[in-house]
Amino acid sequence: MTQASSWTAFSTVMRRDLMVVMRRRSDVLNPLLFILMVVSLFPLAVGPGPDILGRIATGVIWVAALLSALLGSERLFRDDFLDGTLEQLTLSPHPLSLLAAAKIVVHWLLSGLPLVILAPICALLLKLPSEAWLTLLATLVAGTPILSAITAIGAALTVSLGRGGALLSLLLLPLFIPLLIFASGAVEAALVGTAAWPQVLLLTGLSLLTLLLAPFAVAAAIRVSVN
Amino acid sequence: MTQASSWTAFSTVMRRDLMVVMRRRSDVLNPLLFILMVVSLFPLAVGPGPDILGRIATGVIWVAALLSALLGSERLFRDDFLDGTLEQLTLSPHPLSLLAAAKIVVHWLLSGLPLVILAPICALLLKLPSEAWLTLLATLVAGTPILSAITAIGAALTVSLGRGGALLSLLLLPLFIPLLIFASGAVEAALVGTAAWPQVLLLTGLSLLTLLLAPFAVAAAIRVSVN
Amino acid sequence: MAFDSWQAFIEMGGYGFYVWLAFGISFFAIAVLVINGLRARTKLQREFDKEQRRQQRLAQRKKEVS
Amino acid sequence: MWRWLHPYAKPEVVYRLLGRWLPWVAAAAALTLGAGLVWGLVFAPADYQQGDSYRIIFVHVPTAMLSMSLYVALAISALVGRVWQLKMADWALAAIAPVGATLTFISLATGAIWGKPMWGTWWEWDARLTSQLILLFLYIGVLALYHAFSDNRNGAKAAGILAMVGVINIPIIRYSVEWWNTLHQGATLTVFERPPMANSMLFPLLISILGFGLLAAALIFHRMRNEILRQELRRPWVKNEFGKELNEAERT
Amino acid sequence: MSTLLTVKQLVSQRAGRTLFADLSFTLQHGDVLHIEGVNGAGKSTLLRALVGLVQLQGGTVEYHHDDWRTQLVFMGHKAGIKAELTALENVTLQARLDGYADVDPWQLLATVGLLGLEDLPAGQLSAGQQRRIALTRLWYSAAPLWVLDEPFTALDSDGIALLQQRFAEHTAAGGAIIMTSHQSLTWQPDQLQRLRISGDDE
Amino acid sequence: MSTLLTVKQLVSQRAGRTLFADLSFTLQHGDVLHIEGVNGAGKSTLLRALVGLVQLQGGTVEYHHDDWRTQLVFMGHKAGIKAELTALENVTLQARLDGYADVDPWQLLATVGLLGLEDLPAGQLSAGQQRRIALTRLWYSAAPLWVLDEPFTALDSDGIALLQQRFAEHTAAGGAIIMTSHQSLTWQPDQLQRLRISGDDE
Ligand code: HEM
Ligand SMILES: Nc1ncnc2c1ncn2[C@@H]1O[C@H](COP(=O)(O)OP(=O)(O)OP(=O)(O)O)[C@@H](O)[C@H]1O
Ligand SMILES: Nc1ncnc2c1ncn2[C@@H]1O[C@H](COP(=O)(O)OP(=O)(O)OP(=O)(O)O)[C@@H](O)[C@H]1O
Ligand SMILES: [Mg+2]
Ligand SMILES: [Mg+2]
Repeated sequence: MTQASSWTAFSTVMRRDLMVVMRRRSDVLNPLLFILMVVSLFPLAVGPGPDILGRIATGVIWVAALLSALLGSERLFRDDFLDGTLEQLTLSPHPLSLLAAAKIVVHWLLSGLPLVILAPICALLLKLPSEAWLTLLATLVAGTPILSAITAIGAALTVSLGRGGALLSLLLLPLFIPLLIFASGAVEAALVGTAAWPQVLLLTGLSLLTLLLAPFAVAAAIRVSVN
Repeated sequence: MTQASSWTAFSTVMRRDLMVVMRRRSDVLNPLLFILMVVSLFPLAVGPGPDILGRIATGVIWVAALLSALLGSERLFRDDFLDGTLEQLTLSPHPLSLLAAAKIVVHWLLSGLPLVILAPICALLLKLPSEAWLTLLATLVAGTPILSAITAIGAALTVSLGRGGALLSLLLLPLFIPLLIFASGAVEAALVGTAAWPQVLLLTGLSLLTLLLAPFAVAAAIRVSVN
Repeated sequence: MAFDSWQAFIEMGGYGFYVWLAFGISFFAIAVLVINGLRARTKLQREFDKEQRRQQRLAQRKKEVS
Repeated sequence: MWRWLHPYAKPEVVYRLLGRWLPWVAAAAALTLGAGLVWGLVFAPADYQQGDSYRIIFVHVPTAMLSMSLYVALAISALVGRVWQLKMADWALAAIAPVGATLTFISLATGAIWGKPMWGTWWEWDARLTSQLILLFLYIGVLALYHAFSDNRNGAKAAGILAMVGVINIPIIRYSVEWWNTLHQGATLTVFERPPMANSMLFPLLISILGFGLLAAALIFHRMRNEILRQELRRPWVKNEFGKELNEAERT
Repeated sequence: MSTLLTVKQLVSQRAGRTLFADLSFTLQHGDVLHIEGVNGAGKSTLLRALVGLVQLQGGTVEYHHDDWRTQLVFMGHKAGIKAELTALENVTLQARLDGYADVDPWQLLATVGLLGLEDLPAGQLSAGQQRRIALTRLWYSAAPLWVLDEPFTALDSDGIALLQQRFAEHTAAGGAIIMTSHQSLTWQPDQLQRLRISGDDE
Repeated sequence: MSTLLTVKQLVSQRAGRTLFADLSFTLQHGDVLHIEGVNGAGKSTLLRALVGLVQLQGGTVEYHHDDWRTQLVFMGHKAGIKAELTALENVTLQARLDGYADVDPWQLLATVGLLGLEDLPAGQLSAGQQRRIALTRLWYSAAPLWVLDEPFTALDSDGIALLQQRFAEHTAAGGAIIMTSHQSLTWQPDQLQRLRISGDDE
């Protein structure tokens, strides 16, 4: 198998997963609409004062990110495990970590990307002051891949019955918290006018690191689950 | 089949589902952690001013309730569908709506009850003024069963599709909104000192009504999905 | 006739942008709906053709087999 | 009742009947809608308070009114479909949903645009606006669910259940939103109460309402025909229907 | 013997193809109805339609008993057991759902040869062992009609023999069986009917 | 003929029971190894261990080829196809994942008798038809070693004959097969080995 065909395998895994979720072209809209709905829940819940909305906007958008990451996670490997696709992936001649990376990308495309795309609209709906928009977007771009990577590890660990795996994934969830702190800190900084780039940079670094390591962790977790 | 054995069937479905979930411990703890994360995110995002926090507290807690209901929804029927248990339920001599009711109860135990238990902690974290605590608890007790009932309808409708959570949330969130508004309204009323009981009563009424009707809708939806 | 001139009609007493935007969006949305319906029909036609061809393939294969 | 409906529930009969009505309804729609809108845009006098901006009313109100009634129609056809197992109700469901969703969208968009000059904001979490937004979401949910099934019969059943659940919720949504909004803030931004409208404005409005109604009917008929074809695509009678066109298309 | 089930003029069209049309039969107590046909002929569809899981395009299925669901055991391609639960738990819960609260799960597990494995999660058992868990139902159920879709799947030859022996007991006691199987029966029932669905001709 | 695979002294213990111990064999090109044993004997465990899906308690599995994953087709109890995708999509994507980008999926579907059903979601096909989708892999793959767990499951007799014919072609071309099956083969391979795992004696 040449390098090129490994790339084919990567894109094939991606295509297959996307096709399952999006049988029809209109299915592309589902994740987008979902984000819009989650975001519009908050104004309905807390009442429409613009001062309040603007201040909680970052929190709301990040909760939406968290939720959409978690909602997609269970399906990430469970169906593959049950129908036997997962063991076929393990046996593929291509490196499993590469295929795991494809899974992470799919997860991000379905949960992170819609949020990045809709961030401006969400910011508008939530009346986030415009000086913070760019920073918000930057934190989302940098941060959502981390969400996808960590959820993928957790999902791979819990996919079979292994109780150890289930508990391990519980340990992973709290890893989101520093992410949330950095991200909201950055937007806060932009709002009060101080420099937000240190946090954004930090997030980007974290993101790269996670994306580099996560595929191997996911691959290892899959092998354990298939056993 | 006598009445008594229908009751046995109800409790058996409940026991089985709970046992399955308990084997995968993370399924139990994930929703709890999620709620805590959502709730602790907002103080981080808006900064520690008690005035704002207190005002958004109800909204945040209720949104957390909605979202945790969504998080547990996929699991509700998907595995049963894939392993053939769902069709066996359909063929059971007991009324399917009764078994559907058991499913609703399980969902509530796993997503509504944790919230009710955690409500005081959440209220504390979000600095909700103490005069509203009781009302908050009352709305949660009355309202979360509605969440579970409606979620079950949506989950049963989408179980055969394998499309993931976005579609499901799309169907469910609009139906949740009145609940959200009534509940946060009640707490608001308690906060400003007016009587909250009319809303709480209304919620209770709605809850009873939903619990009465939802099992039939769920049963109809299951029959469509199994076809 | 509520307007003196073509110009006044376009301007709508200063509200031209809003009025025409509203009518424009409405028209556009309905046009999308109509076109979508018409295209659905052509798509059905294509699907029908495809089905016919599928039947032909099947018939041919059955001939080959027997 | 059932017996009487029965012959009309035959797909080809319904298909041909709709085909016969469609041109007339479409023509009537074009006529009334054109008349109503031209009257409203060109001939009706300007409002003494709102100036010419009020002319949006000729789109906004008809679509807003229709959006609700179409949802109810949707739910009724869902109910009929479930209780009497009529295929026709399923087709109606599939045809009404997109039309209703579009009209809802139009009423939202025109309302938002109207709100900018009148209230100074595109969007406000006002009772009516919010409940209209939720209505749009409900429509989208029904549509998404219907299309998610590869078997249209199951799709119609599933979407029907959702539509029925939704229609029970509509009054609740309406009520909750109304009540929530008045609690949080004064009634500063309510959609203005029905003023004693001059006939010169009322008539074109009524004609537009009729026009939009006819338009919706025409669109629904057309879509129902498509729906019937989609589900009967492999039946012999469709072969007659389509085969002819196919041959013509091949000749040209 | 009295009639259990009358089926008249069933029609099934799936995705535009006619699987069967005008299919009728009656089932007496003691009958074994073996439904045959190639892959995709429509055997599973027919069985699922008989128990009401699928709606067909035409025809009637008439049970000669008011509460027909209690008269029925259906087992499809999917075993319907929970991978997370142990064999013991699966059997116990399944029996309770079927309305038999007082079965002895140990006895059942012994019968199907799973003794000693009762504490493993079913998902960790072998394919045949998982099927055996589901099959325990045939040992406790008092329902006269069994509708079984490929009951021999994943079973070894001992398992198949065991199952056929149970079939013989069941029919001897007046029960009836409707089944599909691509493997031919090694047992000769007294009242065997064969029904061939020829899904090929469209 | 040269050796494909050497297996030495495999030991498997599961949940405290010894499934097999000291199990050794070698596989030559052209060989068919039929592994037999009752339900739960450990056949699937052995096959999964051979392809590296399961780690055993002892022994070595040695492939006489560096890049052994490319030399291998494994098919387990689960078909490994996606119920949501059509037969055509399943075949195409499966071939690409296996590293065969230029197969003709139509041809493959015709071979296994699924022509005309290529546009239906696989989940709506019959059990045997779903297996057939997965089996297309045996028609395009160039891998010499096939490891097949119950390949005849859910197939009708035509399907079984078709598959055995393909087996014959494969071994004639120097390929080797390790398989389990509770149904006996109707085809007599030239180089047939039988390996009986007696899971019974603990
Ligand atoms: C996004 C913004 C808006 C939405 C979603 C909206 C929605 C609605 C709805 C649902 C109705 C009810 C129709 C019925 O009861 O049958 C309505 C009626 C109406 N709206 Fe709006 N509206 C919006 C903005 C506006 C604005 C800005 C105005 C004018 C200042 C306006 C003027 C009216 C009038 C005059 C009626 C008819 C009143 C009646 O017959 O009850 N709307 N609108
Ligand atoms: N939900 C469905 N929608 C559309 N077509 C379906 C559906 N279920 C089954 N079919 C079609 O009906 C046909 C018969 O399927 P069925 O499962 O009854 O076959 P079978 O005789 O049981 O075959 P097997 O021996 O493989 O189990 C298949 O061709 C299949 O494509
Ligand atoms: N993950 C596991 N954990 C513990 N025990 C297992 C696991 N997987 C299999 N076993 C045990 O190993 C034994 C052999 O299982 P295996 O699936 O290999 O049997 P098999 O010979 O393939 O049987 P069948 O003919 O039913 O397919 C079974 O008794 C099972 O309980
Ligand atoms: Mg079958
Ligand atoms: Mg096995």
